[in-house]
Amino acid sequence: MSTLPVGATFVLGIATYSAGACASLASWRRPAIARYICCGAALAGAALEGLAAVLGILQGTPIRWSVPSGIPLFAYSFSYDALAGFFNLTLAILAIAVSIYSFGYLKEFEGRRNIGFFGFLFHLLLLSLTIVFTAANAFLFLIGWEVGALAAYGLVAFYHEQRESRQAGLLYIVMAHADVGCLLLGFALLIQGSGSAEFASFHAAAAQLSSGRQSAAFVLFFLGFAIKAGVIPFHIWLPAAHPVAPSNISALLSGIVIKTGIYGMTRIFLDSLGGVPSWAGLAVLIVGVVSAVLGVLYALMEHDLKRLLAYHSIENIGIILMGLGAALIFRVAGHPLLAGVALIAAMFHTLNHAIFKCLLFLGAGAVLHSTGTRNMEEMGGLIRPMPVTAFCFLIGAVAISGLPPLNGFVSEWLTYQSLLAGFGAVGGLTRILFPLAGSMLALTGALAAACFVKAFAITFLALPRGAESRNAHEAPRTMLIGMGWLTLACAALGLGVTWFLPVFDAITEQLLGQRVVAHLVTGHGLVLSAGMRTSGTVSTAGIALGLLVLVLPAALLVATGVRRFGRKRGPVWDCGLPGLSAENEYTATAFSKALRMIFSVLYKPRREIQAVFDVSPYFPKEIHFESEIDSMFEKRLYAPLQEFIVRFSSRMRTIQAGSIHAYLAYIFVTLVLLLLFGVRK
Amino acid sequence: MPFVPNPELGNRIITLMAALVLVLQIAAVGQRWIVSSIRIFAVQSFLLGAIAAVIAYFNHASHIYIAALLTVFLKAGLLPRLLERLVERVGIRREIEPLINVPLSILIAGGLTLLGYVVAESFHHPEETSARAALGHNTLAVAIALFLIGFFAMVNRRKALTQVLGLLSLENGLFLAAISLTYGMPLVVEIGIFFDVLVAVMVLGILVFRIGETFDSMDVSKLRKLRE
Amino acid sequence: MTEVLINSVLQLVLLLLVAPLLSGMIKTLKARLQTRRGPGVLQSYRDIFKLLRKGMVIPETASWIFSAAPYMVFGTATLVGLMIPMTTTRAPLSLFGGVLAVVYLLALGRFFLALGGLDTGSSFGGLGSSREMTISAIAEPAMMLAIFTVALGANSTNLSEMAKIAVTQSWRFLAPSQMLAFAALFIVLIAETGRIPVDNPATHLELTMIHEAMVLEYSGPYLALIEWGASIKQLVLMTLLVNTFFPFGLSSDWSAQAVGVGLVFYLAKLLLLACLIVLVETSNAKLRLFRVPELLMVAFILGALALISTFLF
Amino acid sequence: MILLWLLIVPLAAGPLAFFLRRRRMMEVVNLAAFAILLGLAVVLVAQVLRSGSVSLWDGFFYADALSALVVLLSAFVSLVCSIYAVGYFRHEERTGALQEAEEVGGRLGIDKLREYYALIPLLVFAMVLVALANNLGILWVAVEGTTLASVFLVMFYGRETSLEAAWKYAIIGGVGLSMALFGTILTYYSAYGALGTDALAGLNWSVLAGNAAQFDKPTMRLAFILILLGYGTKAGIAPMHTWKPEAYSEAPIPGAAMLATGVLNCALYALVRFYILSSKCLGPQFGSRLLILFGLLSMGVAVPFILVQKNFRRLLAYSSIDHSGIMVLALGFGGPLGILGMLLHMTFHSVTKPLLFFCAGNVQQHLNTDLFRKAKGGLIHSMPLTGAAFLMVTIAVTGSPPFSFFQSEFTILRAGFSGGYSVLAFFFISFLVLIFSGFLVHIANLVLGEDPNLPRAGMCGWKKYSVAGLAVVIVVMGFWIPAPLFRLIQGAVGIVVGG
Repeated sequence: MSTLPVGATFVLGIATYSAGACASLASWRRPAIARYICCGAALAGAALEGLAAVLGILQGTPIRWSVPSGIPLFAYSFSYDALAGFFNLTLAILAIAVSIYSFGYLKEFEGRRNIGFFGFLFHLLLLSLTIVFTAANAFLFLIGWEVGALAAYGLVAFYHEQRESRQAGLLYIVMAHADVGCLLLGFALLIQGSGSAEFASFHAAAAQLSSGRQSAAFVLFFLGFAIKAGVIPFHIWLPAAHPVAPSNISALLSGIVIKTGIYGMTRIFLDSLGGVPSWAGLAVLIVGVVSAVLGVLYALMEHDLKRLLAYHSIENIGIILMGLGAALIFRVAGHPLLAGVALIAAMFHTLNHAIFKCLLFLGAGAVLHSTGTRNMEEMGGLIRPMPVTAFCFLIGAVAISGLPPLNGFVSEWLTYQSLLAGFGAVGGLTRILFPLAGSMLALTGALAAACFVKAFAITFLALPRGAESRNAHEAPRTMLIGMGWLTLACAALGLGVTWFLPVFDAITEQLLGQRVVAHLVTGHGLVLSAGMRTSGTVSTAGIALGLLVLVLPAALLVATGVRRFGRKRGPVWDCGLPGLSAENEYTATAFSKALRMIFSVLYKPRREIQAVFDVSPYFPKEIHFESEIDSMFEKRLYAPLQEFIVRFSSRMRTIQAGSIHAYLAYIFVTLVLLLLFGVRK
Repeated sequence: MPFVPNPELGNRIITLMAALVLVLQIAAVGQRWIVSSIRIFAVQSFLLGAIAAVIAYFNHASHIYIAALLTVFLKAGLLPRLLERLVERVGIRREIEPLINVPLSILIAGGLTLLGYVVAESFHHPEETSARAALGHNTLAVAIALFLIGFFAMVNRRKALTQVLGLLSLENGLFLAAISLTYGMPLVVEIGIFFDVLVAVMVLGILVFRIGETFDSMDVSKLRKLRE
Repeated sequence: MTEVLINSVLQLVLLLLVAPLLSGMIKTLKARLQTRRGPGVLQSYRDIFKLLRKGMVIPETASWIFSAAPYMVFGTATLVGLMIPMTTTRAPLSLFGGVLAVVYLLALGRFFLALGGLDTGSSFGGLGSSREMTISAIAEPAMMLAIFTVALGANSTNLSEMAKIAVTQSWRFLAPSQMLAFAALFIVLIAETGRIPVDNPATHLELTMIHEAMVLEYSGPYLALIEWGASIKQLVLMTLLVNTFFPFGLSSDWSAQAVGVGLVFYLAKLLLLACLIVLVETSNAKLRLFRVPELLMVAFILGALALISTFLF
Repeated sequence: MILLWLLIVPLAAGPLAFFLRRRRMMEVVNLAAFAILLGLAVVLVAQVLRSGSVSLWDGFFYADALSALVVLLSAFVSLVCSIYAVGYFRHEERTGALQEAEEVGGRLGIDKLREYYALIPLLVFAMVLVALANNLGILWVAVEGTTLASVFLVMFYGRETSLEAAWKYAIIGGVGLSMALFGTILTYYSAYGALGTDALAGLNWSVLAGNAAQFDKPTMRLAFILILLGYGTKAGIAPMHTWKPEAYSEAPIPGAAMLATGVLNCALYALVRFYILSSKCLGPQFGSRLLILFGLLSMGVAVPFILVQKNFRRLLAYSSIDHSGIMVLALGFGGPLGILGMLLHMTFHSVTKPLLFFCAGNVQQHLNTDLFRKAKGGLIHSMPLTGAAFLMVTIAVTGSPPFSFFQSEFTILRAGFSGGYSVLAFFFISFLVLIFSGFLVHIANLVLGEDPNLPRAGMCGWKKYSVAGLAVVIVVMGFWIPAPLFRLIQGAVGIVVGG
C-alpha cells in the first residue's frame, strides 16, 4: 500500500485547519458566517485527519517525510507511525464531536462574543495538536506544543471580562511555559548527544548517555510532561483552567490536550529515550497512584460540576500513568509481553478517558447552556426537561466509573491484570507495590462511582433546587448529536473491544517489538484474556448479553404483577414526613459529608454555622451553614513559593534606588574586582 | 651645536612630571573649593601637555606635538575657562561635604594608586629592557591610578560640576596612557577624541546649567525621583 | 455450549432458591441465639412472594432511573452468581469474567441503587445512598487486596481457575496468608452485606440505617426484586468466601453424584459461615458510622499482611 | 563609494531638517532620508554578499558581513521609528505635550520637533559610522557620538525627571566610554609590539584581526576587561545597566526605541569586534567566562524587576537589559552555534522591540500614564489593534514559539550545551520562564478585562500602519527568514568564529 493516501489526507486535513483558522478570523465581523466556517471547517478537517489516522493504522508501516521550512535552521519533518495514528484518531473522534456540538453551542455567542477569533484559536488548537502528534523533530514538536498552549490560553481566558478566567488563563500559561522550559532542557540534552533535532537520531544518542545524564533527561521530560498532563502535585492549573473555558473547549482540554503529556511520555520514554533508568517506571507508577487517589478525593468535594470533572481528569491521568509505569518497569525487567499489555492498558484508557470525559464536559456544557450555572446545588430534576442529555451523561458517568460493560471498565481491567502480572514478573520487595497499587486503583474506582452518583443524581434527579433548573430546556439538536456520537463510541469500545484491540498491535510492535493482541483475545474473538501469566478473562459483550437475558424474566415478573395489582404514582413517603420540597433534599455537600469526615486529615475542612433564633437555640429560625476544604497544595506549596518570589523581588528593588553615586559605585567596584582578577596570571 | 636628545633623560623628566600629575590628582580629592579644583585640573592638564611635548621631542614623534598643543589649548585653557564661567553663572563656589570624609578619601586614593602599580606590574616584561618598556611600566601605573582616582572622585563628590571634573581628570589618565605607552594614538583618532571630549563637556555643561536652574542646587545626590 | 446453558440454568435456579433460604436461616439462627422464636426459615420466601403480589407506588418525583434500579440490582446479582463456582469448580459463565468482573458488576448494581435512592428526592434516600457509596468505597481496597492474595496464588483472576487450584491443595487455608486474607474478606463481607456492626438489616430507625434507607421508597415487585437481589448478593459473597478458602467437596466433573456431594458440602459450608456471621452479629453492637472506616482499615491491613506473608512463608 | 553615501545621507538630513520651518517638511526629510538609507543598506548587503568585504580610502572605512548586518538593522530601525514618530509627535502636539516641553513658552512646539528631527539623523549617522569605521579609535568616537546625540533625546521633555535621567545617562555613559577608550588604548599597546606604530593602520581592525595572535597577552587581558565594562555599560549589561530604566522611560517613544535597538546593536557590535581579537589572542576561554558571567547576571537582575514592576515603560527597559544579557551570554557560549544564536537574536530583537515600544507609546498616549495601577485594563476593547499587538509582541519578545525569538534562544541553548555549560543553561531557561511569566501577567492584566469608562481611542494612520505592518513582519519572520539575510548572518558568524 503506497504512502500517498495517508500523507495526502493528512496534509489536506492540516490545510483545512489552517484555512479554517484564517477564514474564521477574516469573517469575524459576520458572526453567523464565522460560526458556520468555524464549525464546518473543523468538522471537515477532523474528518480528514480521522481518515488519515485510520489509513495510517491500517497501513502499519511508519511514514516519514520532511518539508523544508522557511527557517534555514530547521526542517519540518513529520513521522506518521502507529502511535501518531492512534493519537490522531483519538483527536479526530473528539474533534468531530466537538465541532458538531459547537454548531449549536456557539449560537449564543452571536452578537456577544467574537466568534471569528474563537474559531481562529479553535483551529489553531486542533492544528497544533495534530502537529504535536506527528512531529518527528524536536523543534517542530516544541512549536506545536507551545502554539497549542497559547491557543489554549486564549480559549481559557476567552471570557476575559471575568477576573476568574483571566487569572486561570495566566496560571495555565505560566505552568505551560514552565513545562516548555523543562522540555527545552531535556531536548537540548538529547540533541547535544545526537547532534540533530530529529527524533529518529535520539535513540542512538540516548544509548551513549551517562547514567547520570540519562536520569537527568528522564526527570526533565517527566516534569515537563507531568505538568502538561496535570499530574499531582503539578495539577493546580487544571481545575482552575478547564472549568472557566467555554464548555466545548473544556471538553477538548480535558479530553485530548492533557493527553499530549501522555503522548510525550510514551514517545520519549519508550521510543526516543531508549532505556530509562530502572527506578523511572516505579516513580511513574507511584506518581500515578497518588494522582489517581488524590484526584478523585478532591473531585468528591466539588459541587461545581465542571471543576468536579476537571479533578476527574487528574484521577484518570493517574490511572493511565499506572499502566505506563508498569510498562516501563516490565520493559526494563525484560518482559516485552507484559510491557505490551500494560502499554495497551494505558493507551486504551487514554482513548476511553478522552471519549467519556469529552462526553461528560459536553453534557455539563449543555446543562450550563440551559441553566446558566455550574453550581450543582442549584440544579436538580434536569432529567425531565433534558432527557437526552441526561441519558448521555449517565452513560458517560457509568463509563468513567469503570463499570461494566462499558469501555472504562475494560481499560481498568487491563490495568489490574498488568499490575497483578507485575507481582509475578518483578523480583524483590518492590513487587508488593503492584497489588497495593491495584487496591488503590480499586479505591479510586469506587470513589469515582460515588462521585458520579453524586454528580448525576444531584444534577439530573429529584426536584429542581433553583429557578434556572426549574425552567431549563433541552439542548439544540446539533449539541445532542455531538454527545450521542461519543455515547455510541463509549458503548462500542466497551462491547466491541476485542475487535478494536488490533489497533494497538502496531504500537506495541513499534515501541516494544512485540505483538500482543493475539494473546489478549480468546473465545472466538469474543472474550478478552489477560494473556500470559495470569489467565483472567472477561467478556463485556457476554456480560451485556447476560444482563439482558437475566433482566427480561424479572421484567416479565414485575409486569405481570403490575398488570394484576396495579401501580400508581403517589407522593414520596419519606418516613411519613409530609410536603417534600427542594429545601430538604439531599445536597451535593451533604452527600460527600461522610467522606469529608473520613478523609478530614487530607481536607482539613472548615465549617461555620450561625443560627438565628429568638426564643431558644433549639428552635432556630434560620441557619447559615458554610463549609470549605483547603486545597493542601495551593496553601502549602504554591502560595509560599509565590510569596517568596514576590518578597525577594521587592527586596531586590532597592538596587535601583535612584542614587547615581550608588550606580557609579557598582561600576567602580566591578572595575576594581575585575582588575584584580585580570592581573593574576 | 645641537642638543643631543637623550631618551634616559627624557624618561626621568617624564616620570617626574607623571608623579607630579598624580600628586595633583590626590590633592584634588581633598579639595573643597570648586574653583580651585578646576585650577588644579588646569595645571594637571598643562603638565600632561608638557609630557606630551617632551615625548615628542625625545622620540621625534612629531605628530604628538599636535596632541600636546591641543591638550594645552583645550584642557588647560578652554575647558577650565568654560567651567569657571559656569560656576559664576550658577553661583555655587563651595563643594559640600563629600560622601566619604576627606582623610578617608585620601587614604582610599592612596590605595587606588597602589592598585595602579599592582596592575601595571602585571605587564612588566623584565626580558624587554628597552627605555620604552620601563617608561610604559611607570607611566601606565600613574595613568591607571589617575583613572581610578578620578572615578573615585565621581563616586564620592556630590556636586554635578565636580563629577564632571572627575570625569575630565579620569580622561587625563587615558591621555597619559595613550602618549606614554604608544607615543600617541593615530592622529585622526586623537583629533576625534579631543572633539568628543569637547562636545561631551559642552553637553555636560548644559546639563549642569539646566540642573542648576531647575533644582536650584547642584547636589546630584538629590536627584532621586526616578527609582523603583 | 449447550452444557454451559444447562449448567447456567441449574445454577440460576439454585441461586434463586438458596439465597432467600440463607437469609431466612440467618434470621432464625440469630433469633434463636437471642432466645427469641423469630420468624421461620422460609420467611424470606413469603416476604418476596407477598411483595410480588402487591401493587406498587411510584413517587411522583421519581424518574425512570427509579424503576431501572431494581432490575440492575437483580440482574447484576444473578449474573455474578453465574460467574462463581458453587457446587463444582466450574462456574458456568466463568469465561465471561473473573473476580474483578464480580466486584465491578456488584458495584454497577450499587451504582444504580444509589441513584434510585436519590431519585425520589427524599432525604432518607440521599442519606442511604451517601453512606452506602462511602462504605463500599472504603471497603473496596481491602476486598481487592484479599482477593489478589488468592488470585496471585492461583495465577488467575477467574474463579473457576482459582477453585481448581484450591482443590488441588485443599489444606492451603492453614497458610497464614490465607487466614489473614479470609479474615479481611470476612470483614468486607460484613460491610458489603450490611450486617452488624456496620449496618443493621433489621432496623428502620431512620438515622442509623443505610441499605434500608436507600430502598425506603420502593414497594411491591420492585422491592421484591431488590430484596431478592440483595440476598443473592449475600449468597454470592459468602460462596466466594467458602469456595475459595475451603474448597472441600468441589469436584471438577459433571457426574450427578459429584454434583450432589458438592451440593451437600456447599450447603454445610454455607451454614457454618452463616453461624459465624450470626455469632459476630449477636456479640457486637452496631458501630457509629465514623467508626466503620477504622474497622475496614483493619481489614485493609490484614489484606496487606496477607499479601506480604505470601512470600515470607 | 556606497559606504560614503551611507554616511552622507543621514549627515545631510540632520542639518537640512534643522533649517526647515514646517513640520510636514521635516517629517518628509526624515522619512525620505531613512528610506534611502535602507535602500543603500540593502545595496551594501548585496555587495558584501557578492564580494566578502567592501572598503574605502585604503581601508579607513571597511564593511564586512558583520558591519553590513548592523547597518541594515540600524537603517531598518530608524525608518520604522521615524514612521511611527510622525504619528506620535502629531499626537503629542495635539495634547500640548511639546509646548510644555519647550523652555521658553514655545511656538507650537515646532522647536522641539526640529530638535528631534535634526538630532535623530545625527544619531543614525553615528550608528552607521560605528559599523563602517575600520579604525577601532574611530569606532569609539562614533559610539561616544551616539551617546552625545541621545542625551538630548533623554532630556527631550525637559521635566525634572528627564533632566535627572539625562544626567545619569550622560555621566554613567561617560565613565563607561572612557573605560572603553582605555581598553582601546591598551589594545593598541598590546598590538604595538607586533605591529610597531605605523601611523594609521595601527588601530585598523582588518589589520589587527590578522595578527592578533602575537599580541601581548597580559595587556590584551586587561584591555578586554576594560572594553567589556566600557561597551557593556553602553549595552546596559548588569551591573552597568542602571541608566537604562531612567533613560528609556524619559525619552520620547520613537527615540527610546532607537536607543533600545540601534544603539544597543552598536555597543554589542563593538564588543564583538574586540571579542574576536581577544579570543584570537588569549583563546576563547578568557573572554567567554567573563561574558557568560555578565550575561547571566544581567538576565538575573532583570528578573525581579520584571516580576514586580509598576511602570510599563520601565518594564520595557528591563526587558532590553534581559535581551542584551541573552546576547552577551550567547557570545560567551561561543562556537558557531552561540554566535549564530547571538546574531539571530540581534536581528529579531531589532525587528521586534520597536513594536513593543510603539504599543507602550500608544497605550501611554491613550491613558496619559505609564503606571500599571492607574490602568484598569480592558485595552483590547478601547484600542483593539494596539491591545492585540501588545499581547502578541509580549509573547514574541519573551521568546515563545512560533515567534522568531524562540529560534535564536533554542540555538543559544544548544550552544550552551555543546559548550558544556549545561548547568548554566538551566539558569538561562529558568530566567526566561520567570521573565515570560512576569511580563505576560503584567501585560495581560493591562490588555484584557474591561474598563467601561475608558473611551475608544482614535488612531491616526501613521501609528496604526507602523504597528500593523511591524506586527505582520514579526509574524512572517517566525516562519520565514529571507535566504540572503541568513547568508549574511552566516557570513558574520564566519567572521567571528574563523576570522
